Amino acid sequence: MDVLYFAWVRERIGMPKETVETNAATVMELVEELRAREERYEAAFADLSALRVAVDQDLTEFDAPLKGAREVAFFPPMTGG
Amino acid sequence: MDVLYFAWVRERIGMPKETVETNAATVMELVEELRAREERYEAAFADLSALRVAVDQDLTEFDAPLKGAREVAFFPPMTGG
Amino acid sequence: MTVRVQEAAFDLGAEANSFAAGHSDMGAMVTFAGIVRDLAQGDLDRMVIEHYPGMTERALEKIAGEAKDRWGLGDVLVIHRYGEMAPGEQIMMVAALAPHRKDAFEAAEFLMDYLKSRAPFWKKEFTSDGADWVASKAEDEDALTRW
Amino acid sequence: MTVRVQEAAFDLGAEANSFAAGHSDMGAMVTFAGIVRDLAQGDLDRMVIEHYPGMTERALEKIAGEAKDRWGLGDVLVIHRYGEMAPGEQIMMVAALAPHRKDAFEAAEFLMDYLKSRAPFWKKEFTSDGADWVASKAEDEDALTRW
Repeated sequence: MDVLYFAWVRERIGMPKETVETNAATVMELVEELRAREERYEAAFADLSALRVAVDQDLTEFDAPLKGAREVAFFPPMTGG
Repeated sequence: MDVLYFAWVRERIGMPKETVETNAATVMELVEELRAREERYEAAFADLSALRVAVDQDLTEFDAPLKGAREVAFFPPMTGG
Repeated sequence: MTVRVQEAAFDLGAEANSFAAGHSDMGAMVTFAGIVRDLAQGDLDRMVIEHYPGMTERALEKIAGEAKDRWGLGDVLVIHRYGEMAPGEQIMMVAALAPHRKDAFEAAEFLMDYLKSRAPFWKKEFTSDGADWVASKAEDEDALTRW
Repeated sequence: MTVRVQEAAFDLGAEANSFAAGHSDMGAMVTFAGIVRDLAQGDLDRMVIEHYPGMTERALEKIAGEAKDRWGLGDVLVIHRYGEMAPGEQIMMVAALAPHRKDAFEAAEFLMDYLKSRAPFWKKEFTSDGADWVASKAEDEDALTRW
């Protein structure tokens, strides 16, 4: 599964994209797996209320299922316009 | 005093402007004087709720005083924009 | 602050570009353009707009000044034409520059609501059936109550 | 309906003019432009906008389509830039053509409110003090509740 990071999430984790082998059933389970890896992931995911997630390019919630998903993206609230 | 007419008021009265000798104290008194003149004035001023008035280029009401006024204009509700 | 009442057509794009230029402390610009509308698709031959020279400029400057003060606008522009226009032609435009989008939108709507009911313009439509003065709408007068 | 996500600058005036052309059944056009704002007058060196290619276009097309259906728009335009911009440069624009002014204003405000909180763009400001990601505002999320 491709995992993408944007804005300060990308900066904290230190890369824009990685491919992850996971059996996580939900976004939240994926987040827990990433957090357990290294300090920089823990730093990026410390406050989930400051994060947004998209599964296959649709905004969703952290309890969303990952079954069949190809791409998960984590980023801060948007600031376009 | 200059009296101006616009849009269908101008068309009914048949001219855009005239100079009127009057001692009318209010717009309403001027309207009554004009109404008494000829049929076309009566036709133009038949329904005052369909008319607006400006004294010296400021929108006002029919009971407004005319003391010192140089210019009175009658017209239908505006339809710009 | 710019108010122009003119018979000639104007270039909305060029006006918007020069209006926006050089205000780097303003984050939001809203423009509105009114266009001669052919309701019955091809039935409207032309529109003629009459106005009250002198009072028109006075009324528009008052409205523009109120908008500028109330919303702290960086600048405000009002252009309104009179005379003869064909379907599809632009009748008028307003533009407002504000620090934030909410103020720019509100100011532009205020400008339009007041201009519509307080600036002395009258539209006459010429169709195949003849000529008629456009009637004012109760909802236009009602729109003023929110300000 | 047109949605463009691009790095290059755009010409707001030219875009507005070509957008307005040829819709004689639409009486009202509203445009909004977002401009890089230098709050502290000269302190902002540049802004860099990051986005999520693919999702951005998808999100903007969804928002534009919703606005078109809900307000019966004659047409809708969204242009949003990414990459590096200087103070005073235009970041983005939306435009909406509707039969009447109320719908054109509402549609443009809807487009902006949704774009602001639902399209994946992130702004980073570079000042003499360093670089900072622009924080989202609670009021932007709150603005969605009215639609």
